[in-house]
Amino acid sequence: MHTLIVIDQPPYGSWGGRESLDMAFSLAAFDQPVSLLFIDAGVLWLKQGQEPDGIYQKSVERNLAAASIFGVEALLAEATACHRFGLTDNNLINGVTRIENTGTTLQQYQHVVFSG
Amino acid sequence: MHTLIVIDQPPYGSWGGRESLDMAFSLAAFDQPVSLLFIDAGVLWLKQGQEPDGIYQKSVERNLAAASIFGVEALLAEATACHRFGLTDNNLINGVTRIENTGTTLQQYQHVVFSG
Amino acid sequence: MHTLHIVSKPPGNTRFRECLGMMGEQDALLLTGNAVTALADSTITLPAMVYALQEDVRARAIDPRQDISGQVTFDDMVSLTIRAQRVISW
Amino acid sequence: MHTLHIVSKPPGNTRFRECLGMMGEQDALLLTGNAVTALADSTITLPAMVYALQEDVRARAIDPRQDISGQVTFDDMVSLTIRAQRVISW
Amino acid sequence: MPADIHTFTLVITGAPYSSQAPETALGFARAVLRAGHTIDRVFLYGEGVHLASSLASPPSDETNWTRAWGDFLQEHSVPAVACIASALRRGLVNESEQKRYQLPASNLAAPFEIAGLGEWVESTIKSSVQSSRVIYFHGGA
Amino acid sequence: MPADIHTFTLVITGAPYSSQAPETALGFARAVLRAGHTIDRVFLYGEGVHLASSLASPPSDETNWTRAWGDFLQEHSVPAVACIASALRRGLVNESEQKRYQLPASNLAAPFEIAGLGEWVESTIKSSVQSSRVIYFHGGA
Repeated sequence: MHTLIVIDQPPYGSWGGRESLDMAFSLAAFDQPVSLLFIDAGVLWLKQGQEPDGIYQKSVERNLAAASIFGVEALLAEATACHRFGLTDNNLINGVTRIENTGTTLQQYQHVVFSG
Repeated sequence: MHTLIVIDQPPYGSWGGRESLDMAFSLAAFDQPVSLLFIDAGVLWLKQGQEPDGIYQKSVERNLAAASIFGVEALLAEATACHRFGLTDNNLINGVTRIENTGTTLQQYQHVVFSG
Repeated sequence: MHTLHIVSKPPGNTRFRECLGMMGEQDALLLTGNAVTALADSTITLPAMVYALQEDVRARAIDPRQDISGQVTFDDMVSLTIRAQRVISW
Repeated sequence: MHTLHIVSKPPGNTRFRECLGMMGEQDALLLTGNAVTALADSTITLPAMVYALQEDVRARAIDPRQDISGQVTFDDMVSLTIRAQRVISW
Repeated sequence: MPADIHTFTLVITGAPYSSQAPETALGFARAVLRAGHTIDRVFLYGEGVHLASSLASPPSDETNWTRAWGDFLQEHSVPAVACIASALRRGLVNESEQKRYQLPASNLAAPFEIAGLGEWVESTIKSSVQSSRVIYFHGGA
Repeated sequence: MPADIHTFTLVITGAPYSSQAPETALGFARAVLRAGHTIDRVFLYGEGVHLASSLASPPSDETNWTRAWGDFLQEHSVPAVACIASALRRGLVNESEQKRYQLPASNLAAPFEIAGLGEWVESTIKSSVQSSRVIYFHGGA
């Protein structure tokens, strides 16, 4: 059973996104198929060049770039949200698949989860 | 100096509105002029007939109906939000003043506060 | 019913709008907590199959729309989660 | 500047929209935390006087729009709160 | 187990006194047992871990949700687990974490326990069976 | 006091590890003192009271905001107060509240104190003077 974990908030302002990643990495650690879907302002997690040292947080960019190594099957991003926030091939981290119809994507997973 | 405390969330789903009322009643207890402004879904705090026993909470309707006795100068409600949520003279609690232009109202208070 | 979507956030929350935008035609919506205020919100178009937790509706003195599927108890909510092929909480 | 409006919530939050709707013409907007994502959001029209906390902008790799008043440090933020006749946090 | 008996895992991510999540989840949990189904586990995640605080002292005319949940869990022998990563960040610790991190006190209410996300993964794996469900209760802000 | 010296009250309503409010407020507080102004009080309200928990134990590579704020407050002798009503509901108590409510422990970190909304009202009254400001730091969700 494939789990889809959805992130819809920007990075760093709250801990929900980090706790979503923890869920994804835990499933992957137990060899359970899991993918991440970024929608709305959540797509900003996928932008290159994040430098959160100044707000005393760790960058999540490296974790996400290493997601496939950890066993996360796919990083999916809502195409319209990417367009809205100026995310293009040039500034998205590697390994992101943009999807046009999130509703259709959602239908494909038995287990769809928000962290909070 | 008159304080305006603004409530923009529906009742009972979170504690922010209650903590806004606590702020208003505290100012009033120290004889400081204070009014409450309800905007957006926050106007639902002002509806008659709330029965939160089933969700194990106390009704805030009585507190609000007694606001002027506690020294709160005015209960202001955004007129367009009242219209949106079907609030009329027949189902609003007593003592509510509907205002057309919240921006203009906001300009009149030196101290404008959200509880969270 | 294919999927039961449970929403607890008010209709102005982005999560509520995301849910409405991604629901399938065979899906049902269950409103809990502050989400029941959507029943009173004239700016919101709800899908055909909508349920709302009765105690949350009563708490907020919401007049349910005539056209919705109805108020449910927690017992009904349990049945809905079993009848659904899957459940998503927003 | 008459009022300094400090917003910490992202542009999809109702609070952000309420702030934009109630700002006066002499007012300035200061974006902190997740609110800085409004600078990258092509669906948001920001007022003339907009500031954003530099460290929050950098954290999120936001490319600031050319037309905004600029990124500010915490030192600048203190000055802004003093220059303003009043400050509202949303 | 007859085919019409279902097993539920409840995940609570909203805190009491900030959200209705613990209340909605408890109403649901009672209805699950009333209908003859079972609850294999309650999992607290994110803000939800605050439900397990032994120090919450709401005014006497408000419900103490830690106690209401604790009574329910004990009466029905339902295990409840707070995620350790969420709990440590938010200042929710049992005696063993108190010792490990040399903290001045512990504040985990019985019968809640602290464990890793593995417990949630286990429930997720189980829910691939048709007679099993994981239901999430989020905050309402 | 010269006319260009201002007095600030900071009100924090967002919790650490759920919001950036404590971080933004601390950056602002440091800049206030750097500019020669004063902070008469920090007031924690709502979710913000969690900042005063002595039991928060984030991973070693994350900032401990209770400690960072505690160090700042002590170094500059700035008083910080958690609202008693918010604190009791959310399980944040000092020794005297522990005794009063017969609780198993207390978890208020030094130098934070617990007091009523009267402290906030006092700051609000003071802020009617032109050289005084109350600045709120809310959560970002």
